[in-house]
Amino acid sequence: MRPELKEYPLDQLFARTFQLARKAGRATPKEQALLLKSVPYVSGLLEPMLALGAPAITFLGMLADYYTDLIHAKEQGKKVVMTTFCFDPTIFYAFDNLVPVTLEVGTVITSILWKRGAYDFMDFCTEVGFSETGCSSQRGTMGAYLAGAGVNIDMVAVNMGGICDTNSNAYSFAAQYLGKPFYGLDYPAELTPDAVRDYHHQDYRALIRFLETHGGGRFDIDRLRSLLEEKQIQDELTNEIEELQRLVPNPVPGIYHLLMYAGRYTCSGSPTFTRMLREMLEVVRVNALSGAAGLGRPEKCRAFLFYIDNFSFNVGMFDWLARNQVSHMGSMLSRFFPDNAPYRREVPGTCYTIDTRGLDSMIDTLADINARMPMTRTVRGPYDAPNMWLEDSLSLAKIFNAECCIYNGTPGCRNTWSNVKLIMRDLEKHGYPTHLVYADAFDGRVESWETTAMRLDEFFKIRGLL
Amino acid sequence: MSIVAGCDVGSLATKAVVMERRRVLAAVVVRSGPKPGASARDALDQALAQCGRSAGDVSYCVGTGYGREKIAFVNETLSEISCHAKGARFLVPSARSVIDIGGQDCKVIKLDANGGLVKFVTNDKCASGTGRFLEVMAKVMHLPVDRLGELSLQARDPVTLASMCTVWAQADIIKHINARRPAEEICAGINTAMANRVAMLANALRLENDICMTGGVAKNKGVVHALARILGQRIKEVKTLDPQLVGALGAALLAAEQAGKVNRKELPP
Amino acid sequence: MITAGVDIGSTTAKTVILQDRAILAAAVIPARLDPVASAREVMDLGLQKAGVRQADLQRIVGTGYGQQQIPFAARLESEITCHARGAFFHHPAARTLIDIGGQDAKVIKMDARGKVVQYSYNDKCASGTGRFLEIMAEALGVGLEQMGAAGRTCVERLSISNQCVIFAETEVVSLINEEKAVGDILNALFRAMAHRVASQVRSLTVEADVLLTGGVAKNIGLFEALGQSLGVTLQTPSELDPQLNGALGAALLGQEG
Amino acid sequence: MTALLSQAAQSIDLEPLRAFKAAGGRLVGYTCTFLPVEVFHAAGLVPVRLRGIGAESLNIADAYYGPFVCTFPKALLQQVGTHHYAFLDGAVITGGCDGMRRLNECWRKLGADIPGVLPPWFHYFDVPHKPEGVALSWYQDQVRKLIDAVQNAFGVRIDEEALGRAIRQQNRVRQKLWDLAELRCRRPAPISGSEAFEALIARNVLPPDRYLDELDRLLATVQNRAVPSSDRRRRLFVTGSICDDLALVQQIEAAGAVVVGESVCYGLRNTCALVDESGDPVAALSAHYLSGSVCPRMFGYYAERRATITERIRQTGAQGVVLQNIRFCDLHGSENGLLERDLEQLGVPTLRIEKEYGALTETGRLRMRIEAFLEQLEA
Repeated sequence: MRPELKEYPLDQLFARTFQLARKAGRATPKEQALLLKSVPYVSGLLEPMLALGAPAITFLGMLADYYTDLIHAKEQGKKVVMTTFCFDPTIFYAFDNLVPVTLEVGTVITSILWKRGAYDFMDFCTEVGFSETGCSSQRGTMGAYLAGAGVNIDMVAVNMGGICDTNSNAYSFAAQYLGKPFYGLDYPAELTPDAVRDYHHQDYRALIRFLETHGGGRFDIDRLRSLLEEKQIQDELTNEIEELQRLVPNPVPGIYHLLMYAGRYTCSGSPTFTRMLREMLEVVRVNALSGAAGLGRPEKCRAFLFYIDNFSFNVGMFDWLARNQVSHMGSMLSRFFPDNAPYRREVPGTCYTIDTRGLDSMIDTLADINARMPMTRTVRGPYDAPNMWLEDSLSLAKIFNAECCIYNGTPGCRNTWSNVKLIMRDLEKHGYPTHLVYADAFDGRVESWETTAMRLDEFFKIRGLL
Repeated sequence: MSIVAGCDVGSLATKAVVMERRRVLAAVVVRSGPKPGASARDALDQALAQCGRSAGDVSYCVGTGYGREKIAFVNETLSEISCHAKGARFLVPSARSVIDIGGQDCKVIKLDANGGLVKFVTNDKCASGTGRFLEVMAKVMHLPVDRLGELSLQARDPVTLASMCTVWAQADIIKHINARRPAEEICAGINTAMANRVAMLANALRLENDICMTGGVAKNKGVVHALARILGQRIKEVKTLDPQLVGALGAALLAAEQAGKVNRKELPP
Repeated sequence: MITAGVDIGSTTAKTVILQDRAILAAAVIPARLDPVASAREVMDLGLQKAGVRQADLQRIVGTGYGQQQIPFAARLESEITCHARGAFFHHPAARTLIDIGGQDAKVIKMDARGKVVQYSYNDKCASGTGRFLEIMAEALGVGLEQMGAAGRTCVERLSISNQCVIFAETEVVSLINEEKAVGDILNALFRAMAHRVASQVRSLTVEADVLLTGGVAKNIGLFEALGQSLGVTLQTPSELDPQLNGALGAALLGQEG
Repeated sequence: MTALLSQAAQSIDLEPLRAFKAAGGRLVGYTCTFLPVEVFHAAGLVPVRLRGIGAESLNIADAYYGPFVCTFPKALLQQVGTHHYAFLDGAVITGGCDGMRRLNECWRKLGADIPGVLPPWFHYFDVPHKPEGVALSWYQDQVRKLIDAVQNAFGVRIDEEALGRAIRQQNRVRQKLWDLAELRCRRPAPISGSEAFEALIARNVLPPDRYLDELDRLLATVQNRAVPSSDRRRRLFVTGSICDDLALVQQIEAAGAVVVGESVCYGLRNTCALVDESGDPVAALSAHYLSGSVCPRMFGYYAERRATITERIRQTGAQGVVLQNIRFCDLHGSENGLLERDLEQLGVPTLRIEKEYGALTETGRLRMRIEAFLEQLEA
């Protein structure tokens, strides 16, 4: 890594950028232009974000708070927990002294906002011994924390084995490299048997003991209850948005998926996240009433992304879909399986219920939620087993009336690349034209966006979708 | 007067250096033919002819490089790592690090204060940090490979290559050509991509100053400058000898050491 | 009606000029640095051979890597569509088409009416593409045209395994250094490349007739190795230079409006 | 050296397996160190650890697995697809890592496409990613489920007594392998690394009775072998990702070194301790096999693994360590990065090598690295 990069703390840059962006959202156009000038690192992508209006501005503010809390954690006597996107952070907020930092979210932000993408941090991981073929979604910011160009973390707690080796491996490497305690929740290959449920619940309790031991803080039951109650509201709002997404045309703007899951990965249970969802629902309702598509143009096709939907460098994938009048019907990252989701009928008996009656029921709830996080639920077992990748993809594609499926991921993902050819064959058999993107969603050096876009053009045209 | 020789049979070029008392008498580079033994013979014969000596004058010869096993006339073979380290230290006595980029290999070598080999890394993962990368790219650009360096120094706004892979990067280059980006900017992009890749290997060893660069690619100023910038360290250039010859030079120096040992043994007490 | 198809690839530029459904002329040139120049040059050559003027052409359809750079193309079509169209024209029984170009290998499955059902590109790593052979030909000092026949059979069965073109080249250099016979090395290369392409075809399931097009279809060594690896008898156009298939398809699409 | 051990290390098709099969015996393939093989021994079955050696291309496997996946499971699937494992009566897949656990789906789909390559019994063995707490009892349940499944599939009975016998027999094997390891610690070593590695690999594929005989013979030969009084060869230790590639050890030794120990799958790994012979055999097996000190798939247990490896390096008197991994094996790729840092801090030089699996490796490039490493150790 270039020596000068180690001099700028990454999370401080995030905090400053988002603080300014929040201000810019409230400013007049003239003030806005002036403010944007003072964030030289961003590659001009804040502008289109601001153009999205209220929900995006709330989102930027939410991230400003998230990173501000992070950089002030130490002076407030708090401990920083490094975690992964597929881990619900509610439990950290239920402690009085824990602040989470989610690597993947940082990677996406870095690659979207920074001119040089997250390459320097990725390469730094390799320089200190981490495998270069490991998942780029962690490497993108892990390098900053390993290099000391980020806040000092105190411990690592993640969803691990059974879901994604390369992800677990990155966190286990980071913990070891930095000499910090590590706890990984483990997941058997099945989801629904009682024994598995029991496993989740017991393992989760051991996690809480770990957080108590190494954080030294207090776990507050009232705080947990109010967080879960807020989560309940958030789930209901999300469900309403998703219910409306079934309409033709789909009134939900595609980029909302990114804001919704990024919010959930970082700020689950926070009132700001609730506000963002309300603002989104308002926009979606207006669209639905007027029969307008969330695309901002007439809808010509509906695509389901059966893995990841973001694309490095820019929001290329969302952008491409919108420009070509293709509605984004969600990805694996944007499904959480609460028991009132519109797709619950398609996946009976596999969703979670929020139960705030007592401490035990709340902990069980958290464990159940965590066991259904993106990837944790879907790719833990054989892809063709009940409730796994194929069934989930088919049910979601069906309920949202998708007309085609797209795989977009990262070469670091051994788990999906080991069976993506098989699931593609099955999706095709079920009548879904299916496209395989060979790019890296976080590292533009693997395949250029132009090539990816050219292949998308070709796919939609040749398969008669556009 | 007895002389020593070093012979380095690389994948693309074969090099021979003839020395007498730590002084280079002759040095030759020939293109590697299909028979490495024959290429080596040819290179050494040319070098001997250059300094007017014959094969019988050579008291000790060390072979190195990919084809070293096939050289019939050597007394001993040693790896390129040892030879490059030796040669580099001879030319730049303060060198603690050597970056050698050959046709199909990239090696980063760390030395102690006495020139002893401490550690080395090579490119196992990807071929994009090798001379071949530059050759393939130059071919796409319809340029001779030795023009890449000087051209790139004139670039103001280098292109960024999206792909690191030697083969896929070609598609990128074509894209930039089609977008009518000036040749020097594309060349600079190629050199920077190469330097980034090499820097990753180099950083893994936490290199110490002085850094010396050897191998054919060291002649490409664009790569050398980019690499120095990325590493944030100065790179000492080899000025007195073609950097491609450093491996053969090191082999000759090691031959001289061996010859010395042999001679001492032969002398009566 | 006279139409032309122009296919600007990464290594060659091709054109086919059709009058109704008959080929008036065809031309292939090595790609120039400037794709606009390639397009112009190959078009002029084609027109000259056909003895017509550009004004006589009712429609010019462009395809290939450099299609955006064909200033005179009235319409652009993807390579997949063009190749499928070309194949259906000269080999209507083809259900699987393998086209190996300079930068990529395409497998296209078609129905009885020539419609594209599914298609795929090669997995990352270019060891199944024309560029692979070019680089190897250079490493071995063998002409591209001669290499097919030279590596058709082997005396000693060697193996080349690396999927990275450059590392595979290192393997070739090692084999040269071991003084292995060029024919045996070539044969090993063909098998390695055939295996890469075969696995790509298998991902979509193989259905006869299987047609091979692209410049490498003329390489007899590879042609046979691929047939063997797939366990099928490959077909290739007999009347047409197989690397013209894309340009032919483009010209045919021009005929169809 | 015994011819059978050597053959077993280099071939899938082995005479003792053929003979066992011809006499009505049944063979079960398996894929991972975390599987308690005693269960099969107790059932009178012979477990055969699956290998991809000899696969010259991946033209079948690549149609199922995607790119960016390690060549070990691919080579294995290729051998399955080319009928090299047609002799299996059953197979157990274990979620060792993501690539290996997907062998489950890839093999089943391959079986649907190519008749005769899917054995009649096909079982998935779910191993947790940590050795303690709820994970341990889960693992015990999995072992019980495996026992039930084997009993049902093969119409056999596996009782405590049979399990006890199998454990005692494997403990004898373990003991002898430690004797062998101790011999290698002698200076100079009376046995080459290649010869010892053959014996280690063979353990995974031969019927246990035959194997014990061969091992005894080997030990007797080596114990009585005359060794030169001095040995200038450098002593190396090999660790990292899965390795049943005898050629790698041979190549290292051809460069003028002697491999005095290795911690790799197929090697000594899971024989660190003996299985408790008293009490409930399932509990004893579980405690033994579910270990954090064996494989980086057990996330968060690096310190245990490092301790085991450094101790063995110390015992063997190795002067350098070769950290090898197959390309795309991130688990070992990263662990090797940590080991490189930590071993060098202890003054042990290391060489990191990334390569393809087995025969797919390009050896010319490898040779230069090994030779240079030995020259580094000389300096």
